[in-house]
Amino acid sequence: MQKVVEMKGITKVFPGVKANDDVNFELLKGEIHVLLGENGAGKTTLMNILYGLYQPDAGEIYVNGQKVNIKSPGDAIKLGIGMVHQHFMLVHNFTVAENIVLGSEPKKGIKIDMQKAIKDTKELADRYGFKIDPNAVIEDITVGQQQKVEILKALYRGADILILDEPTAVLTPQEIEELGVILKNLVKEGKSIILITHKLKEVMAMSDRVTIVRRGKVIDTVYTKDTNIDELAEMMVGRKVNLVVQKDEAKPGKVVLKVENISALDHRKLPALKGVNLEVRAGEIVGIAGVDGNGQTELIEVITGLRKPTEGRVYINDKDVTGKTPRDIIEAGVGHIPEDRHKRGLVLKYSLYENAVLGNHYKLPFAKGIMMNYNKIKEYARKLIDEFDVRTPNEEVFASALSGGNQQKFIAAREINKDPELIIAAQPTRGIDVGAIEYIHKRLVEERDKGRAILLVSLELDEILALSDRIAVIYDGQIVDILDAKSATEHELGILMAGGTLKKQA
Amino acid sequence: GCAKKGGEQGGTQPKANVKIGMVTDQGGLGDKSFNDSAYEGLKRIEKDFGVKPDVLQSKQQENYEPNLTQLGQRDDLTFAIGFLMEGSLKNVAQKMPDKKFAIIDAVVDLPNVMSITFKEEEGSFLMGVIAGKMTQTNKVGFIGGIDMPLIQKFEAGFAAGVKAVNPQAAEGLMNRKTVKYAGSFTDSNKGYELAKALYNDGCDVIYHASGAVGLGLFKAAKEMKKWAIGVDQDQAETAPDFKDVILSSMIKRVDVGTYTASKNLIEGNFKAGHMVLGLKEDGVGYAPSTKNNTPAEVIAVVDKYAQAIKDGKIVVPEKIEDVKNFTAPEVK
Amino acid sequence: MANGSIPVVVALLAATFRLATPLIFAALGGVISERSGVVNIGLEGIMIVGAFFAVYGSSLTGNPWVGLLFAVVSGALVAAIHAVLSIHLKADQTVSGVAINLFAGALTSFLIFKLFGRQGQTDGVAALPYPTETMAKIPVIGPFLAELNWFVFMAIILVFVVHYVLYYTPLGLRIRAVGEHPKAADTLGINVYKIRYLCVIMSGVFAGLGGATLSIGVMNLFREGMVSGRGFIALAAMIFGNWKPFGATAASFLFAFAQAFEILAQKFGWALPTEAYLAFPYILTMLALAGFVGKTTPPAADGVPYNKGER
Amino acid sequence: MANKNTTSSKLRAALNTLIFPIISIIIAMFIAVFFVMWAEGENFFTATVTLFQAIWEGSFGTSFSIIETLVFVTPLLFTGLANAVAFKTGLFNIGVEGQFIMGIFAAAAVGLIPGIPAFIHVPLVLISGMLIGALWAAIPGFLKAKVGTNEVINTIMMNFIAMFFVNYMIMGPLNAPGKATTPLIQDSAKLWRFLGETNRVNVGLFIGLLLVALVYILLWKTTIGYELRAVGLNPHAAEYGGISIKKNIILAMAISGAIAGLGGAVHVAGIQYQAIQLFGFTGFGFDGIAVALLGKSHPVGVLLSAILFGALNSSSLNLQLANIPKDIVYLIQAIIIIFVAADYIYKWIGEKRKKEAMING
Ligand SMILES: Nc1ncnc2c1ncn2[C@@H]1O[C@H](COP(=O)(O)OP(=O)(O)OP(=O)(O)O)[C@@H](O)[C@H]1O
Ligand SMILES: Nc1ncnc2c1ncn2[C@@H]1O[C@H](COP(=O)(O)OP(=O)(O)OP(=O)(O)O)[C@@H](O)[C@H]1O
Ligand SMILES: [Mg+2]
Ligand SMILES: [Mg+2]
Repeated sequence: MQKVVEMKGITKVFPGVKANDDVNFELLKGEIHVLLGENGAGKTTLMNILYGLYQPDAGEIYVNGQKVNIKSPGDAIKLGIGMVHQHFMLVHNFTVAENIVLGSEPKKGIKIDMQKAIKDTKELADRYGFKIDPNAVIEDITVGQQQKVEILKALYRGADILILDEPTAVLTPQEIEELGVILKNLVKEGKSIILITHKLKEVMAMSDRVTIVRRGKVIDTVYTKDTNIDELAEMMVGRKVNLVVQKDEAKPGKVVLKVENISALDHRKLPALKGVNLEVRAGEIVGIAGVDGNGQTELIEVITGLRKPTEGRVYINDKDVTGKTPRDIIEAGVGHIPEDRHKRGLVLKYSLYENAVLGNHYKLPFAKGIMMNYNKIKEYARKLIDEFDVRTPNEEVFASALSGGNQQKFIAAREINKDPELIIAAQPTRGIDVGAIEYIHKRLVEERDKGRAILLVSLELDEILALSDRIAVIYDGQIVDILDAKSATEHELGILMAGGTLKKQA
Repeated sequence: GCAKKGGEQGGTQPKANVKIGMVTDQGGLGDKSFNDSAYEGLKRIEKDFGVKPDVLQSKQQENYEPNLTQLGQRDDLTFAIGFLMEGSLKNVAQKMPDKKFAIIDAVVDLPNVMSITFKEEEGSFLMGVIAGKMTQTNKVGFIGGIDMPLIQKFEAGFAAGVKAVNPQAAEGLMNRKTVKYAGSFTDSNKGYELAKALYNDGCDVIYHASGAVGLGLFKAAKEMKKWAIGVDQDQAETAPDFKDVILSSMIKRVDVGTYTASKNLIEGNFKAGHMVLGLKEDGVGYAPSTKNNTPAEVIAVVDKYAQAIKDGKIVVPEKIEDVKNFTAPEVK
Repeated sequence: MANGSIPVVVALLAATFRLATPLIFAALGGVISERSGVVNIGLEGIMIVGAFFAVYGSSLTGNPWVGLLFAVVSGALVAAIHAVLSIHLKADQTVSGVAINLFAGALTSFLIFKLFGRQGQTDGVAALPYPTETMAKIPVIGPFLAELNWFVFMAIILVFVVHYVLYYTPLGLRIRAVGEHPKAADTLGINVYKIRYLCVIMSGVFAGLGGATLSIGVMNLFREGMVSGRGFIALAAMIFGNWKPFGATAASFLFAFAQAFEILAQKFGWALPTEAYLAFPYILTMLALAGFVGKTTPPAADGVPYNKGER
Repeated sequence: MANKNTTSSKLRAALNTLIFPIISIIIAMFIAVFFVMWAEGENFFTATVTLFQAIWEGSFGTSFSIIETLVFVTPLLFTGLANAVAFKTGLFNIGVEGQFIMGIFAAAAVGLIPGIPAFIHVPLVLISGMLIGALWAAIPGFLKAKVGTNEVINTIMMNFIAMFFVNYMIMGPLNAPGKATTPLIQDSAKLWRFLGETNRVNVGLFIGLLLVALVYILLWKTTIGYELRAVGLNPHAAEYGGISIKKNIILAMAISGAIAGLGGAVHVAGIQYQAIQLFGFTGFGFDGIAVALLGKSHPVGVLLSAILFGALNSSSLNLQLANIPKDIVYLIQAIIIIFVAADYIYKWIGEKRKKEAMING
């Protein structure tokens, strides 16, 4: 088969790290090729080089057999390369059509031909069966739709080689399935696809070949049909990984969190929660399953005091904490692993030790009066780092210097060590590799067993099913059903998450 | 009130053995006002006696004291130009009792300080007479830089002068409806707008005491073909582009002050104390270029009033409040 | 002499337009620069430089249109310093802007001395000719038009031009994208640095025009202190107007109107201290902002240097 | 062992941060030399000698110039620190100028009250300056926190309002008849001029130095500073951590304003002894922005850059006596800031070296 892309001896150095070390990679025409590796293995870097965002320090690239020099994304686009980035590259206050045509706008005189842009977008979306309103503003549409916009962007530019960097991290199972179909169709049209993902099930389902990278080096390239999940995990991490969560029967105790008839508005002042009722008991994990944007974020914000509800009450240990400040709620015994670690979880330009006490910084032994005790704080930070095996040179570096997985472990360490009665874990493993996932899952179950109440919010059904004792499904701002995790199936959850009911079937 | 060059008889005399310095205020050299004028007096001293002046310009209020100190140490006589330096000069002069100092526009009562002030109201009175006579709309205006006593002296004298010859035209000045302050001495654009507003309001002659703000007045006058009156120096000469709209300028002879004080020092008869320069002393007056745009008969009236003031028959008010009760005696 | 008083309303309106003009230019400059993601607090300094070189150009050639050209070019050059510092050298954009303000004041003061052999202010030069008489002949609005100057028209036209470019052309789409999410623009083959250079330099052109308005539009010379903080007011107008051309223009008009009104109000003879009149435009702006405008949102990447090699 | 390592690396880091500004200063001076050559038609050598000599003598060369340098350093310490505190909280307080002016007013007014013993009067004057500065800054802080209006606009506006207000007070209720000033404050309100009454340097300098330490402690050793900086760096995370954004915005502005107002009060009580009619802004507030930025908003950096700015300002006197245009001083200041702002060049060179080492190694 024809090699559409060939990367030879690629080396890329960032201050302090060799992100790619003499990497060889090839993509065949019409294949779906997965790049697999731990966080920080160098996958994104390699693809950014192919897309012209980074310049390699050594190595050569061939596209369709021709040696090329890709100096900018513009060059890559001309070579028919399109990329969907790990962090979406969408202008949030532009419309879908504007985002799609940006950089290669249809013109009428000196003016943008917006009509044509909208028409083209519509046609393109229809061709691939995407339901997308070209006039919708990005910040108003779901992540799944944003993902499609990203794909359309690449297709609009006539890409034959499509790079997708962790496209499934934020999608629902249905959306992932849809994406799988889309990719198959694209391949049928003769396009070639590079896919980066941490989800081994997808790898097995979607790909033809897999290239595994570790610490900037290629470990191997294998045919998907010749391998299995456990083998992939082992190659990726370099050790055996336990992919199944071990847990015993839950022993629920008293009610720790009680949410009564909560309603709230979202940041655009539209109703996001419409009378939510929920209870979490000590010693159990309650998972909230739902498609992104159905009120999960708002629910957590209301419970943690970051958002004022318009109606309803929240009780923690029978104490009414409705409308209290985040500090009051932390003091009431709530630990919170936030869904967006960069926005909420960390002050990236604070050292790790400063981040270690965020939320507790004013309390003994970290502060006495207004004076902080940095010796105690550093000692505490070192304890967190040791206990959770956070990979960092020391506690003095900025939080921004850590990889996402290590940042996540650090946040989990901090929140769990607050010794809270209720732990709210929102997307606790988003975008992190299997090694780190394994650890965080283990810790959450341990905390449950110590008698803590845990509210888990995740878009990953696997995670919900693996960890939860009870599963609440949220749809359109309401809890539509609560299932026992032991008997719940992915299929049932999928129906509920899409707004359907189980009663009729039963 | 014509200015005559003082002390020209000497030519190039042997170099006098004294050192003279001056400290400008924030307006600095190039202000076309008292700093420039003061410097002019010293340049004449240089020409006549060969004494080259040291000049230090002050960018901030805080510069006054070190500047004065520095020159006080170097020079025999140091001028502080501007009333804002009063406090600083007092401190410095006390520190150096054996050195001589002089201050313009303020009074510092020390044995080694000569204070030179001007009767701006007298010169402004003459401008008022011209304005009062020249106005056809019977409405005249005044533009001040910053609303404060020194500038109010100009305003009061001007209003009194207008009142003397044209009481109706003085109405707007006395109730301050045709008086505007820019809140600045540098914002010429503001001056332009203030002047346009006054002219549009029916004024046809405007007098200013507002530094560079007045440049905007001239521009507006030129555009609208109205009259303006300058201040401090003969502005028909220093701003020649506008000479055809400048009726006259109230000249404040700071140069006479600095020249006289310096000459006294050189000739060994420097005396501390308060020197008040009014019309009589030739310290204020109207510009030579007045004759270009102002009819001779008006100038004749001005001269008569000038004489009356010199003779003490008219005492020009310094404060705006006093203008209301001011009535000029009939001048023959 | 001529005696053509005009109605108060016309005078007030005309004064508002004239006073707004330099602010509009500079505020538009600010909009362009910040829309591309580069904060420009050096507007004041660029106005000063533009004002000076307008006069210098006019004085060199006797032709005020050349002065205009000088203002534009000098503004662009000073802005280019800001561009190099903040785009390529990734300087803190506030630092760079502050430096430019300091630099401009000192440089022009120095150049007056060097090029005009004077201190404090330049000689008078030919100002931009404005056909007042011809304008006055236009029916109905003639008396109003006669009160303006060429810069007023230029400013108004440019507001529409900038609005059109920003919102209806590919370039505008790209500028806004670069200011919101430079990386996204980069991944689509848009040269972020080029767009930012263009915008910052254009902001210099505009602020230079604003300066020229003061020196050869209204006046015919340059005087130290002539710009008097208008660059900062323009900055405020830009924020007030939510980083939009029409918004910034409206804010400039509001401020100018308050100032025109202040000038007019001094004649009402109210028993207020002069300083109360002088403070009026500033107080009004604060009240309007707090009362009607409230929160304004800058472009997301405003002030953030773009580093190709970073995420 | 590990401890020793970190101290020496800290020292090296401190040296590194110092090296760039020093190189910048040197480059800026040499650029200034060209302006001098141009202005004076001198050759490079004489121009260099004249300029460097004048600047040195005018700033540190004589006891008089050292004293005057310190006189200029003092207000810049306050306005620099005031700006730094705001920057650290992610705010841009262009209004330090206005808050400084309000401090001047407060001190000039409170200083007039007769019959108070000095040990009460001096603190009273200083506290009134702090309070009014804090209040003046808290207004835009409050508006930002509650209404969301941008503090940059409001502080710009309030600078002008402060100037007009204070001018009104000077010419109106507080006027010394016939003068454009307030009367001199009582002796009991004056700050001690420790080198004798005729040398203007006063204990205000030590108050400023003390404040450098206090601001450092405030920002890096207290919970208040922890919260302020967190809000400045990431308000969302701060909120998540139970830190009130609104409270801290107002607090930061008030602290910044209090420091600025204290600076104004110290200026009156130590230097001016009265408020003098303002023909324009004092400039200390705006210079404070440059001082803070040059000092990377770190108190110690502020101290060093205040000394640099103070020295340059005070040397303008000697420059003029050497017939060098006074504007050279401000050109030098501007160019220094430009070069310091461009410190990325140095970083870039450093990183490039490291990278080469890695690829080859
Ligand atoms: N812009 C950058 N600046 C500095 N270092 C970087 C940069 N981008 C990547 N790196 C380094 O390169 C290494 C590879 O990063 P990369 O983003 O390619 O990892 P990845 O395999 O995509 O990880 P993930 O699964 O988390 O997305 C990282 O360890 C990091 O140290
Ligand atoms: N700007 C940067 N400078 C230096 N190193 C960086 C930078 N950004 C990331 N890194 C490094 O990149 C590595 C992986 O980072 P990366 O952001 O890809 O992790 P991640 O798991 O993908 O996190 P996220 O979920 O935030 O994307 C880490 O080792 C980190 O040190
Ligand atoms: Mg990646
Ligand atoms: Mg990642």
